[in-house]
Amino acid sequence: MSMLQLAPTLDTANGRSVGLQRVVVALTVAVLFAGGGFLLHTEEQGQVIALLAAFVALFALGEKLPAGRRVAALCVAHPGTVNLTAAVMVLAIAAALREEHYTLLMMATVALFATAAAGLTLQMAFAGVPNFAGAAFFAVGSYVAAVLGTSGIPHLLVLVIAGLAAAVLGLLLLLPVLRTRGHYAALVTIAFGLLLRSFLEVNDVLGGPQGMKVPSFSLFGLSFSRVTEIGPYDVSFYLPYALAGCFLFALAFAVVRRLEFSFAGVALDAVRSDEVSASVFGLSIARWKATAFLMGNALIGVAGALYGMMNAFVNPNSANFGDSLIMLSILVLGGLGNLWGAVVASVVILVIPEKLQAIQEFRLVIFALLVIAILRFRPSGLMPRVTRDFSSFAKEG
Amino acid sequence: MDPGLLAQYVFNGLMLGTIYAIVAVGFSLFFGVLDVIKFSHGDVVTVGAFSAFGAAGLVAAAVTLPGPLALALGLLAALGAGAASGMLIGRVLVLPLKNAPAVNVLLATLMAGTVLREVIRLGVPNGGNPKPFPALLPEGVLAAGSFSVGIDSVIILVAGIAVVVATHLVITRTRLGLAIRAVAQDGEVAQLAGISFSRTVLGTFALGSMLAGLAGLMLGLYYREINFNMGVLLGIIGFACAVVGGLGSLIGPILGGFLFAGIQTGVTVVLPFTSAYKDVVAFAVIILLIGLFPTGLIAEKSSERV
Amino acid sequence: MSALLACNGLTMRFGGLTALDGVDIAVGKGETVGLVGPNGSGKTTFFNVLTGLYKPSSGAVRFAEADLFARSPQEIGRAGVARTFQRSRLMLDQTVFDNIAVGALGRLDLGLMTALVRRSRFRRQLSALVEQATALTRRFNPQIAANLFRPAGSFTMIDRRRIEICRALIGAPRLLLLDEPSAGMTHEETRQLMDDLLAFREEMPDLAIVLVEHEMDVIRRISDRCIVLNFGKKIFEGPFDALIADREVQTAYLGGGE
Amino acid sequence: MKMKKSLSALACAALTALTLQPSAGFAKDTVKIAFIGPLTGGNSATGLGGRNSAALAVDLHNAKPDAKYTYELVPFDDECKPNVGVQVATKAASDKSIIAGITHYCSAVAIATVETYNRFGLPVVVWGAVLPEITYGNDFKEIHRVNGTMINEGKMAAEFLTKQGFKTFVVIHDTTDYGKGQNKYFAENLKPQGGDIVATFAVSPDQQDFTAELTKVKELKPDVVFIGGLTPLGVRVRSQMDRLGIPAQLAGVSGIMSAGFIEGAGQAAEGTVSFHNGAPLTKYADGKAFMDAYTKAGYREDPDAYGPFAFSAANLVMDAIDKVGPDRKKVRDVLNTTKGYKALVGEVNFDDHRQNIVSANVYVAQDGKWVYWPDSAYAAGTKKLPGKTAGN
Repeated sequence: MSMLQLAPTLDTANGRSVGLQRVVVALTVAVLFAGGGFLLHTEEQGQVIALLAAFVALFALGEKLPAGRRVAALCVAHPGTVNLTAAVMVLAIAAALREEHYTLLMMATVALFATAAAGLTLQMAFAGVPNFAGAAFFAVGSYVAAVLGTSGIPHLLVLVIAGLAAAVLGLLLLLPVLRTRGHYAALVTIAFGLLLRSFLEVNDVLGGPQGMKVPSFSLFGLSFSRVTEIGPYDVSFYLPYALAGCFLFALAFAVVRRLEFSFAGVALDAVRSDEVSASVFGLSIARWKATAFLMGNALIGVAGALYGMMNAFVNPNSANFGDSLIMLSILVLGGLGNLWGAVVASVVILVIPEKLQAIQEFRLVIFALLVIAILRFRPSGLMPRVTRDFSSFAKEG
Repeated sequence: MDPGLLAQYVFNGLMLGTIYAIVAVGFSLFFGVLDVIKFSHGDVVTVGAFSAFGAAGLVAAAVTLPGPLALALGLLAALGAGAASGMLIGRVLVLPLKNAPAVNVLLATLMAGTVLREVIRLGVPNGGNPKPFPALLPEGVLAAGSFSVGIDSVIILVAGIAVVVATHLVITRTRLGLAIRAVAQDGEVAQLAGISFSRTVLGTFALGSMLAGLAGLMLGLYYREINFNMGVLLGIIGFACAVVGGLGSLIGPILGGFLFAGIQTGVTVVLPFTSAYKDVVAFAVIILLIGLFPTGLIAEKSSERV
Repeated sequence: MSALLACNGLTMRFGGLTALDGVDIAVGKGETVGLVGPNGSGKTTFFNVLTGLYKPSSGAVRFAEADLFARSPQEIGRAGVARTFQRSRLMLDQTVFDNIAVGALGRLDLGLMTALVRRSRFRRQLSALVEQATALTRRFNPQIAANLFRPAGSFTMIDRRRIEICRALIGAPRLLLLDEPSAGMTHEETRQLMDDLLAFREEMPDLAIVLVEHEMDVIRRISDRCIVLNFGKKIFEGPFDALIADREVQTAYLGGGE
Repeated sequence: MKMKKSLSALACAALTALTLQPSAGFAKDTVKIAFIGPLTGGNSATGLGGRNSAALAVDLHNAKPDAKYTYELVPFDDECKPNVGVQVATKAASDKSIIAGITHYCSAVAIATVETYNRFGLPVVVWGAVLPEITYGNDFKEIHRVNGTMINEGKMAAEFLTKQGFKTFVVIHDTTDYGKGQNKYFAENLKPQGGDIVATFAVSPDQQDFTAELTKVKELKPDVVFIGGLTPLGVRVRSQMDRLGIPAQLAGVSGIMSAGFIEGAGQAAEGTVSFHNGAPLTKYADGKAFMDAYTKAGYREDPDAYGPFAFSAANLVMDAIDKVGPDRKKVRDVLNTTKGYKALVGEVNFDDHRQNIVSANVYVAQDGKWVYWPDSAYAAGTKKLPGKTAGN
């Protein structure tokens, strides 16, 4: 909150200091991404722990110190600089780690789960429609990729169809989801996830429990899994996946961002926070919940399709409740409605347990305690959603 | 169909339904007082089962106990451990988070469940493997034609139904019950009337979790096998029963429990060779029912003021 | 001239309870009607029926020549009926502007294409709305207008009430329903708010207002005509002075235990 | 302001990290081998038993005075989830310091990861997964397997059970590929032997209550209930059969042949028959030594049914590396041609699909232990299988 109250004072800054502000923002983002890239890559337990400590310290500084709060407020005030720096840093990290298969695989995984989290953001953070079956819709995307991937349909189109398929399947749930609220709607999605998984496993049409092989993603005839070099450089075949994943996330980010900063976004917030007053002011609750639910599932489906193509297989276990909870944890830990938070939380949830292989069978319990600690002491997530502020848009227009 | 077998199916369904109902009632109680879903509830069942197992097993290893004494010991352990873990989770996680979004509480308690589960798996020797639960009830079989049922099963079923009735009495006849109902109706007003909010909430958590611990003991006695994972699916099913029946009510979850058990048993009877689809059918029915009765079969009172 | 709003025999039953019992209420263009009555007499229920939140059991509702009986809240809202709530229903963590914008959403372009692709169109609408919101809030309190992009939760109770009224007014309604605007405020604050409303009233002579209020002082100052409900029935209709003198009203209040 | 602080924090971090790195300079080169299996979740008992056994093999090997290299076992948790499996497989395989792997118990994970190992050229020896396609479904030179497949088990089960005079069967299998596969190979082999499957129930692996299915079984009165699933399923079915008074013989695949089954089912386990493609520890020349060393090492978990295979796989891999040095390609070629290798689990001979040729053995639960059938009181005739006393 405090960072927002600083924002108006920043607006009065003159042109030259705006340039300086941008530099500060760019450097901050660059350092954060560099640290993140290093965290993805390093396997030394000491370095992992030191990096984590550094991140915690950095976050604490950003909140406790006035200077830190100022920098944080600057980042909020210059989203364009943040996004541009982030894009450059992602490319730089990808270039630097171009041969590191595992790091790139994790990078792509983080990007795709964050994309799915963007879908959940539309549903849960904006419209307030709970979705406890994220992994199920994700798996639907993968299955569509498996079925259509070899059919000769261009793979870009397959991604789109996967999104549509997930949305259409979501239609089945629309009526009960719209008629209910809160925990009742949550159960509808939980039941759907369990049902879908059980069905895929029992029924052999889509490969039964063994699942299906998914062909590698290919773009304009270039199969990603055959990429071994770009120009003079040897690269991992996961490099194009990592880039495609990040690109997909960027698209999802743009969609969610633009939606948030539009009257449709205001409508969604109104519907979520108070159905009664929203309907008195002429908003159709059903329309907005349905829009968010279907769009969200479509995003999750697209991300799932690319994930399936990267992993080269899909099976019913991909749709399990535990994975849906992982997606949900990403959303809540990151901060409902903040997509950068979702990226940070994806790293925390997907990468850190992998980095902690040294603690082996104790991983799960330590991980669970970590999540509990975050929920308990930071109930609004690592990076809470920043209050939407239309003032800058209004001025430009 | 052979009436004996039919009776057998009905008995199986009743047994399953009673266990579901006991778990579901806990969900409903918590929701009633605090509007939260405590998803670690299924794992509290496991805690109860393992505590009874541990208490009965450890003592039996030291001295030979007569059956009833070992049972009483197991019962105490299950109730105590259930209540303790429930109150701990309530105190440390749920109460401090009561103003956070519902999904946070859900996630936090799910993780608490994971912790309980993992602690059992790692803490109990060879905890990853299923454990045999000692037979603490009198053995013997009652048979009539092709219907046969263990005396212990009958005892468990009767005890289970008695527990459900007792819970109803606690809620309607005791001071704790009065406090629970008052807080469920309106926490602020209850506080004005001199009812301690947090004590009532913790009391509810203790009561609901004792039920879960008891369910754990019953599961152990009935199936004679317990494992660290047994609470996961049970938790989801209990939640489903509570929601379908109507969160916050007492009769609703019981109804939901028997309904769910009925569907599962029914599918196996009617379509024995596609019984793998029984979960698909059961969850499809759940979705359908929620679509038809958006606030549960026994609708909770809408208290929204405009 | 026919009335802007005409309710005839409006009845609302909840199970065995009759909350509104054959109520006839008519409101003309530009008229301000005070709706009074003891607690539970059906005032808020009347608002809820009128705005479509409750489906009335029987009767007729005509608004601006259209039949609004048992229509959805959305339809009624779009027809030009706006309201405030007894308990504040603002989005406290959102900015004042966003809250006020909710009141205008009915006439704005909410299409996804506009949101995602045609951003310049969105920007134009946004700028226009910011101007309107600034102008509107300035009439009530310049401080609100100056801090249009701060969270609504950071304002005082009276300013929140003003924001709520602005949210109801931004959609240019023809009928404004105010549900106990004085609730939770001091006498002084209530007086200020009434001054604001009266000043605003001058500029919008066609706007009809129905006001539910317990503070007789407020009713006296603002309303052209009073209606008294008791146990869901209309027991009085007339000017304020006559109301004070009416015996039935007095018994209702004494018996109702205000 | 913040920039400086964060940079210095990062510098600090880097420094700490550097100092934390283990100092190099051992007399012998250290060679890393990966162990991958389920260390958390429902199948962790077997996974941990496998990991302990592999770790024991490494420790014993390192303790040999003439050891060429110091081996380091790097354990990974695949959580029995295919996508996690691919992640850790990629991690292990793309780590060039890891020369070979001892991988997977869960078939679904093993089948999902074969391509990863092939692509990265990491030779692996599967220590527990029994799905035939893992070795027979591809021609990847990197994939080896010391344990047998479910084909052996199914065939042996069908032959043995029919030879014992059982005629009617009910199969209860879980809906994972493990259970479905076991069902398939058992059913395929049973027909030619003249056995008759009167009902097949596919159930969810985490299903707790089987009374509905078993009541149906009671109605059908089969001679044998055959389990295609893992220990938890076996324990539940066995205990609940008793509850409903079903006298049939229980037989199951290797998935139930664990200490957990005997412990879990308690008294009721007596007389249960299982088929496993290994011989009992005591039949192995070094079985007792293994068990002694395992006990001495003080692991918290039992080695379980597949521990000896993980132990053997680890030794096989280390001996191959000793022979040709830490070079993945060379190690792979040595492993490919393994013939007559003396391992804990007996002689290892790889066929053209690098599948160890093993024959399944029959076991019976007797007096709280899994007993090699030929040595059992049942084979000697002093005890009778429960299904026989009632059914036949």
